[in-house]
Amino acid sequence: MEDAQVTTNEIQASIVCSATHYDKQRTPAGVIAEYLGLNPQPTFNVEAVCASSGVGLRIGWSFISSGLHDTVAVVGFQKMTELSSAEVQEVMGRSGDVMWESPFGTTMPAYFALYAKSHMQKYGTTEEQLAKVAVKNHFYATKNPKAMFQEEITVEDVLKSRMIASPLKRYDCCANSDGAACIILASEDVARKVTDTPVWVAGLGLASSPMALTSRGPSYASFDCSVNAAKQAYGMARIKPKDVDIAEVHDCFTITEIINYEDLGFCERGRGGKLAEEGQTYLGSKIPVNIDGGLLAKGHPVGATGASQIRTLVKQLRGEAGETQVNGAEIGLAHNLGGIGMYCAVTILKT
Amino acid sequence: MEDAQVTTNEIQASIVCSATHYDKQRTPAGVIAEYLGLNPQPTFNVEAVCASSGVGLRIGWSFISSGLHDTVAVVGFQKMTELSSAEVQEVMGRSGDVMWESPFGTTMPAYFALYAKSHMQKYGTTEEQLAKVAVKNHFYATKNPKAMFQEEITVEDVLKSRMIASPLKRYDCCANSDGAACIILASEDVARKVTDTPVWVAGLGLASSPMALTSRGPSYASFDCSVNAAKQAYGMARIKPKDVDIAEVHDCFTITEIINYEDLGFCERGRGGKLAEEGQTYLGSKIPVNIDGGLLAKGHPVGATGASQIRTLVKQLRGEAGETQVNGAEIGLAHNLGGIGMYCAVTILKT
Amino acid sequence: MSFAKFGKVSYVSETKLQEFETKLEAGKIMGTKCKKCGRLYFPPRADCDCMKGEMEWVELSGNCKLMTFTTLHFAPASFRYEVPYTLGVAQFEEGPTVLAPLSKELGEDEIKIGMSLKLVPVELMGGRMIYELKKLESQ
Amino acid sequence: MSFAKFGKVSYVSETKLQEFETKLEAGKIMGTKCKKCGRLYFPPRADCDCMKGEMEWVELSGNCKLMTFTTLHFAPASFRYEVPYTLGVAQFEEGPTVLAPLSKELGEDEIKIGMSLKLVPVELMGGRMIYELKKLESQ
Ligand SMILES: [Zn+2]
Ligand SMILES: [Zn+2]
Repeated sequence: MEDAQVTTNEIQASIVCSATHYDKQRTPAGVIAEYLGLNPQPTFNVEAVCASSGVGLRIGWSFISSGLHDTVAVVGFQKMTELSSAEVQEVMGRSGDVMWESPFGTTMPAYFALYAKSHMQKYGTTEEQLAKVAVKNHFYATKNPKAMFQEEITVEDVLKSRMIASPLKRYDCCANSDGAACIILASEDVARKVTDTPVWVAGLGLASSPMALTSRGPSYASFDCSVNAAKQAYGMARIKPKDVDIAEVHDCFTITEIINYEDLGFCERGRGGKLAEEGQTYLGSKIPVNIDGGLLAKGHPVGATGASQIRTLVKQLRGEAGETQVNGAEIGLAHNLGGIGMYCAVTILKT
Repeated sequence: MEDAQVTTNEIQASIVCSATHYDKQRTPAGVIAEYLGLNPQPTFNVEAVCASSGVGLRIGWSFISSGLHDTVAVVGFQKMTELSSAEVQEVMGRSGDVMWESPFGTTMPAYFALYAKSHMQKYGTTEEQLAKVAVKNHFYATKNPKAMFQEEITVEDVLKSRMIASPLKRYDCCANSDGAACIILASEDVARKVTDTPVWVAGLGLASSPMALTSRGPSYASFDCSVNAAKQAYGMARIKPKDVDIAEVHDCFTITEIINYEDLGFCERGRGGKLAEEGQTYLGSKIPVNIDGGLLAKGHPVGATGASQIRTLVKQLRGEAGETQVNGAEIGLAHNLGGIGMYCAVTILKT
Repeated sequence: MSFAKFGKVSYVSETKLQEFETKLEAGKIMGTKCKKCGRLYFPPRADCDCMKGEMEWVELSGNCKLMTFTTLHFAPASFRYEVPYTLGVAQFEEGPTVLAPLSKELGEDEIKIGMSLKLVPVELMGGRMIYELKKLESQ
Repeated sequence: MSFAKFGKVSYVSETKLQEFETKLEAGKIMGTKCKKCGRLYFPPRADCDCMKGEMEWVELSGNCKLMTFTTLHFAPASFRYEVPYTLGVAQFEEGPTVLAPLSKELGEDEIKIGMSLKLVPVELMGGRMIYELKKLESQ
């Protein structure tokens, strides 16, 4: 909020976003709004697992567009260490449909591994191509002082790391972490008043897919909710995938980033592995993706991730990204996938 | 939805409201939207404890007003029986600030009992006056086939019931229950197309109070968030408290209904007990309140309660309330308080 | 009614589909079918998407094809002594799909996307009931 | 840093206010004060609402007046063997307020809103530390 040059009494509402089953504090908006001095203004909690703050941004935008409020804070956070590790294990075991899937011992990596196997079978995507995504994101994490991992890794490091859920290995998976990020949204009038470098929300998309994997087939090589959310956001912003200067995509696993390339239209269907292999998502190439380290290497504080993506884009669109600055970046896209792929929020920002 | 004459593919977004810490299923929007056939449309979870669906309605309204959607379903539900009773006990023990309050064994009834003692001291409110609220709401529950309790009770029954947290006894407290309720919101155009008896959202208010009781003094005889939310809703609807024909107020405890009378302006400050004593909130008197049984006797399925209040008002404003119909009801008010009084949503509906 | 035995662990306290478990114990894999629109559901559902139909129980052949799979080397707390184990998604010849464990008799290198499998009821120690995907030959 | 001893039960795994517990063991009730705007906090906070100040620890007298109270006859699982017990909110002479248990030495009929009390550290069996509101005379 210091960065945004607004004081707490100018914030007309706050939206607190987290994956609530990890919070020891029930209904965290209560304590967070109090601690931040955001009473008596409206506050409440929003949850869409990993896409919580992406959804929060949509709600905040509609509060402003509908005229209810002029300034809204979207506060994303996660504090995974509140629960004991036995409790976390138990919660993690209920990440899918608890009636028909969790009773067989599903895990988050397993769900995405099912997509990985399917994508590899269908398009010939390789474990080396997956590894390349982790290598890129760890490389950029070394340039982001806020990232959790600060060491470069090699394709070999990835391939040799411990198997988690075949074909996904340790370095194919992001690490849950503690963290928080806040977005201040304002109406055009207020935004122009408080800053000389406003960044505008140009497109919004939100879509869902069935939670049960069995309701999603016939193939597991794409996330329908990503495709639908992207379509909405591109339409609203009146741009095409090729107009995007920098993207933050939800790389909870390496396979997810590769599928995202395709779902977002950064490459043809089935060419995501190739795009990674060719290094086309590095700074200076076709489309820079997750050059802040992504979830894989920056860390994944579940409820904060969507807001953190927006922070990276805002820095880029303001030309404040230092060493990783995309020259002349004018359009940024954030892709925030929730849970095992049942929610997706896509946000397009413009200078 | 049958009542609303819309099909699932006409619902452009769903908002799933519950107090998530009672759900075994993490992120219930995923499975609920799937079961209701509401994919691939946007869906997510909203939580403000007991005020969850009141907040959901505000979000739905702003989605429509901002032009994002034309039709939104607000689905409130709670299934308290998913957790074992040991788990429920544990969750209940964390209803306040977990750092400074829960470690001393606070409970929901205790928080409201602290308000009751304060109100009694300050205004001379009596246990008999509290009891009258329970008597009224149980009376009306016998006229609502969907209510959990179906027997009339007397003031003596209330006074003789087991002490829970002094001065609140068993019948001063609502019962948590399983339940669900759904509100279909639509833009003016769509609403006129699908029904001849639309009910309009005329006023919305949402406000918060600090979660820590220690940040709320100096007296505990009023809920600031209720006062603020009511002020917003009355202002937006351009009406005064005396214009309200029927009200649904959050009677999680008898004392809460009495304080609500004052916070909503149905009587002067400190006269809430008297209003109950004089029976001024029965059908046919000054202002009929909770004549569907209220939380006290209809039951309190936490996340569904706000939506259930709206259902009662819609029936009334359409003249479909049968035996409990308020003659010529044109303006209805729903007051939905969250948690230990840190969130309040007030909604004003008009014919 | 609730599932008393279904799943290695069960999280759901109440269900309208208790009969599924009874039939599973009797060796049958049951889905439900809408009497109005004819849609067949597996996992079974008590209500149809069309919101119009009553449902009836229908036995499935269990014959299916593997759509995707993964072998887990890390597991939730209650499954920690079972790693590695393999989960897969398979499509029944009748149309619906199932997420289920693959029988341990299948070696990881034998498993191929597209292979034919059969979903069969399995009783675990302690009387709990699950289903598993097995090799066709092993029937 | 975390509270290892504070509260009959503690739920919070990490805190910037660990010193509160240490001082409580040494018999002191500490609040925090903003060095910039001077606002005094109890319960103590690590950051001031003004978002400008560094905080310092300040000892409170413990003298306070009872604002409201209730006696619980039903309790969360971890407190079930302690019922009935009384909780109250009291205001310190220095301004802030506290929610705390009332000492069991106070009979329920002695308790009156407005009465003077003193908040004092109490060591429980097993070494856990809490504070309690006691009669002034009993000091
Ligand atoms: Zn049907
Ligand atoms: Zn200060």
